[in-house]
Amino acid sequence: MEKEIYLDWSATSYKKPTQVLDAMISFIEDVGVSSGRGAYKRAFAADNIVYECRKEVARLFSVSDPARIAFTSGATESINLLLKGFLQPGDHVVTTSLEHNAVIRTLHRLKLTRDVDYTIVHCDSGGHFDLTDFKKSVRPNTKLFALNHASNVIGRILPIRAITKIAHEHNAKIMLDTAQSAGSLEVNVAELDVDLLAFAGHKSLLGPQGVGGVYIREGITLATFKEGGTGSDSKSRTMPENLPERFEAGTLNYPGIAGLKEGLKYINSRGVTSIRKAELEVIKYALERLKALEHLTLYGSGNADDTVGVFALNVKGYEPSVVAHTLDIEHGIMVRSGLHCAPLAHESIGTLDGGALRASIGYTTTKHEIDVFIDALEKLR
Amino acid sequence: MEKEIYLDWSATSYKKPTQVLDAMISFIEDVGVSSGRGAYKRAFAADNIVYECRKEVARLFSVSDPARIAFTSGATESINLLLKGFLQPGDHVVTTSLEHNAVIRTLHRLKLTRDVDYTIVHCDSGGHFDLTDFKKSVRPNTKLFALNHASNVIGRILPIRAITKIAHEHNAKIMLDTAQSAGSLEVNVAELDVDLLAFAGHKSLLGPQGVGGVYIREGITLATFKEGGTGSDSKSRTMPENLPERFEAGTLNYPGIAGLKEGLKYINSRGVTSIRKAELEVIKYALERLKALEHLTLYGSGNADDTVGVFALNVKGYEPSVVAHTLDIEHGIMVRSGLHCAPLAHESIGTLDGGALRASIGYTTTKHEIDVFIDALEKLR
Amino acid sequence: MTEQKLFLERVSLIYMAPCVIANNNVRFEAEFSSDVKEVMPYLNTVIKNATYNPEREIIFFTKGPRMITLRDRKLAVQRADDQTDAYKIIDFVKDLINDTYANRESITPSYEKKVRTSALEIFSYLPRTNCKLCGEPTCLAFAVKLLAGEVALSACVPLYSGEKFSARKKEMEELVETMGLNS
Amino acid sequence: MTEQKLFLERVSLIYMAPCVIANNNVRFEAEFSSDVKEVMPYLNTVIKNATYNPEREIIFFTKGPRMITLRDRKLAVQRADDQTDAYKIIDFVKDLINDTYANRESITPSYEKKVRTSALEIFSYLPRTNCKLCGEPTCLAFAVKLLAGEVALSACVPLYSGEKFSARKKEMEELVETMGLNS
Repeated sequence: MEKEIYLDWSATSYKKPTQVLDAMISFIEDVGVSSGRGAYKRAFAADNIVYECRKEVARLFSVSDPARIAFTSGATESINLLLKGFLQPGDHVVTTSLEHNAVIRTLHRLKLTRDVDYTIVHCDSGGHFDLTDFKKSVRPNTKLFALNHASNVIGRILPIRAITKIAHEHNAKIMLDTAQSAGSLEVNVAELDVDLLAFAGHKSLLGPQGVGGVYIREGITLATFKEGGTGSDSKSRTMPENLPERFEAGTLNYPGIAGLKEGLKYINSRGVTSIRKAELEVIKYALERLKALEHLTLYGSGNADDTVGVFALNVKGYEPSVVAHTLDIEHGIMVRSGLHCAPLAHESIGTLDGGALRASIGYTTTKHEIDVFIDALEKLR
Repeated sequence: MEKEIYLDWSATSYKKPTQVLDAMISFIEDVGVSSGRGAYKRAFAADNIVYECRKEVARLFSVSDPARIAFTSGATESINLLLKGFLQPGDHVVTTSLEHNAVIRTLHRLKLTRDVDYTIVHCDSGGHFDLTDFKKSVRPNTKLFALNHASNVIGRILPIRAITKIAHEHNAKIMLDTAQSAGSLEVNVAELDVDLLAFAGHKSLLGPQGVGGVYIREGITLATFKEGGTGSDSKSRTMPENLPERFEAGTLNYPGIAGLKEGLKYINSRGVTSIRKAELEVIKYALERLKALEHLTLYGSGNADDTVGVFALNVKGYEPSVVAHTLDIEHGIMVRSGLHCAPLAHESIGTLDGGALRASIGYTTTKHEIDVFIDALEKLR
Repeated sequence: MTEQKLFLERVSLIYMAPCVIANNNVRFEAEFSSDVKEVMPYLNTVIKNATYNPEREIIFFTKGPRMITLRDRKLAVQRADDQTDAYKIIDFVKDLINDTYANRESITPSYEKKVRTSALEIFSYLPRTNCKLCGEPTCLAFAVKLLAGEVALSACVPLYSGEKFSARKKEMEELVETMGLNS
Repeated sequence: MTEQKLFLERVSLIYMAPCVIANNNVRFEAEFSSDVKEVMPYLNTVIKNATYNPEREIIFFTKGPRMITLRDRKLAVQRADDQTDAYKIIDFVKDLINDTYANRESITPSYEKKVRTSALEIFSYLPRTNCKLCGEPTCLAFAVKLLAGEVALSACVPLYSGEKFSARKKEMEELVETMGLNS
């Protein structure tokens, strides 16, 4: 067996740049403490790290005011916070069949408990949407479009600008789930005209698991998702109005944020455009080679330009979980099988029953690793 | 200046046993990935660490089934999850004046949005409760008693068993916030007869910030707090019924849980009784010395036996924030000032306007450190 | 628990997938850090409902709805509730093996072949299409005859045609082999 | 932003407390990694609303509601919104000082003493009890006379009696000193 090959980047990036772990170690060893108001220098140093990370996030998304960024425990909490904080009884939401369960299940929960309704716009088996379907889905009470930037199953990039335009023409806001795009695809909130944004820290942003966040456009007030202690205004029985404190009740994941800050610094200094360019080379190569294997069914558009580094496929005659297990045990190749928490996407591509194998690349994936993966798949004829 | 003295343990424990950081480093370097179903060995290894940590938590609280423990991002989320998952419109809650804003603000939010009402039982300025006040607060629709095991302001330990008895006699459940007790005071859910429990990972459990959890007694079904991806039952638009998956949507804080596991192992192998015994020595000593300073107002019972290692005080003639700053800059002593996110506790002790200084000890605090702290306070006459 | 060296140091989960028998359940495999063959005759005595095949060195038993197979360095389980349940079963099996080994002096090993399963158990593994292609009126009737050694598994047409039951076929073949029935 | 070495490498927050002037705001202090005295005459030119006291080497200016004082290695700010705002102000001041220093060749330094504050600003620092114990009918009237140099701060009785306004007293004394008024 060659050395291990990690192709599960869309679950978690591994390995991260070394400075990510270094920053976490340094935080735990040398700072260690929690938030500072009414306290001591060391506590302010902890908060300063959080602020520095906030600035890096703002820089990544081209947000001018870092206070509009709040940290959460991950993209799932971010999506819950945004949807539950924004939607009111009677509201209607337009969403898509490529959404992760973080969006679909949260919307469904609001349907069951808060009289919120949602319409799912379906894509074709290649992940292509007919924009007129979005227009047709709008109702007088449509307040929000909730959708992901790129699919976690087939990697398809959604035409966000066009969809945002439709949403805003109908006075609806946009909630963008960037779990599979931020860090490997440019996300400029002004250009995309996004109102609410959720991000995961541990995927292409190269931070550790347990941290994520939200961006909330100025002028939008959300109800709180968690109530608890805040540095300011402790006497009030309600959460403060000011951001980010309003959405950061309790003790934050300081070591995680310290790590994420370094992941973001790496990305911001290398530049997302340059990262995308490098990944695009590998994506193109992988698609070419995968398409050449006729004992394989490859899902998605097959076109690198509208795809992030996520590939869904099945090997004819094999359960995907058996393929994943075989690749792991016999070749040291780590991929994932199943529904990837996005059952509607599998409905769209026709794999709801058996699921699919998912291989995903990251900022260090090489063409050679793709070759080894392809060779292993060849053996499963 | 002598070496730094850390007396802010009730915010965050620092430093942790070295194996806590080692486990985090080892996770990030050698495992790194996320949850395993339908995946590969390495992913199962990540899940195994989570399960081992779950077992250690169960062991600490004498819970027989580890599946009744679910991880969260911290005690604040735990309390939100438990209160929002349990309380229904029309329910009434009995709580106390020593509660943290995580409890009070969450209850208040439910009052404003879900027709939940709450009654606050007040203690005297020493933190003593009249048990008949709890009985008198019960209404026909009282469904829950929500209270902390020990105060984060004055360290006072509440008479949980007696209060639980009252709650259960009236068919109400108990939600116990152990943020200031777990790890430094015995918490046996069967003995205390507790139904719902919240814990923080980064305080006396010696884990890093960003992790906490809940215990939910068998037979109690809660609504979900966060919806999102789960390893199982992905096709369903609602969260699975089975614990812990029901309450662990999305990617967990794996590095944090890996660290917490080691913190718990340390505590479980040393034994909470032995930790409490050692801390009690320091608490007794600190109380004696603090009581001897007549330019100081010491709040709380002044009695070590009903106190965890948290001391609230004020130096006559000084704002507490100035005292904290002076201790930090001139003596390298780290303490905290303000309301400590528990304004009602300050109302009880009469410091709602100016707040108080809070010094808190941990498992490595020595009598010598108390001496240095006392000497520094002496200089503020 | 004894203080002496454990027979098994580690049991590592290596595979998990949706259960082919029961909806919303999982099946999984784990790897023992040592071959458990030598403990099997003792386990055959200790586990009341064990099916033991000494020629093939396989032990099969159930714990609630869970079907547990031990062979060489492999633990295979069907019908676990979920992933946490899987880790609990791994702990249970690990403790069972370690405790049995630690107490082997006081256990009389049994090298006897035993088949302790029911037609209903076998039935639960079958495709349950009641297609009659095997010549029996129902899948349950087929299960009864399979257990009696009167038919071979290969007579089940759905199981051996196409991909739909491929995972189930693999599990069924393992079960039949464990039981010493006709494959 | 220039590529040359920065005048200030670091500005570290060292103290934060509830604001004594405005409810729900904060006041804070931060430490400069270098003494900023030598940049002050340049800042005095650059900052349009600066109050500069060259004898005491203090610069005071406002940014929105925030009152910012620079002295030696210390930055003191009143009426910041919250902690994030504090970090933003620190960034702003740091950039202001570094940019001013980097461009000092093209800035004409001003060593002139300037007092640019209003009676309303001074009033906002006072206890605002309207107790009349200073002899003036209102606190605002007292502020007008204080700015005109006609009364001394020490005439304010509430400020100098007891603990209630002790923090405010300290801030007020600093302000009066900065402004060169009678303390």
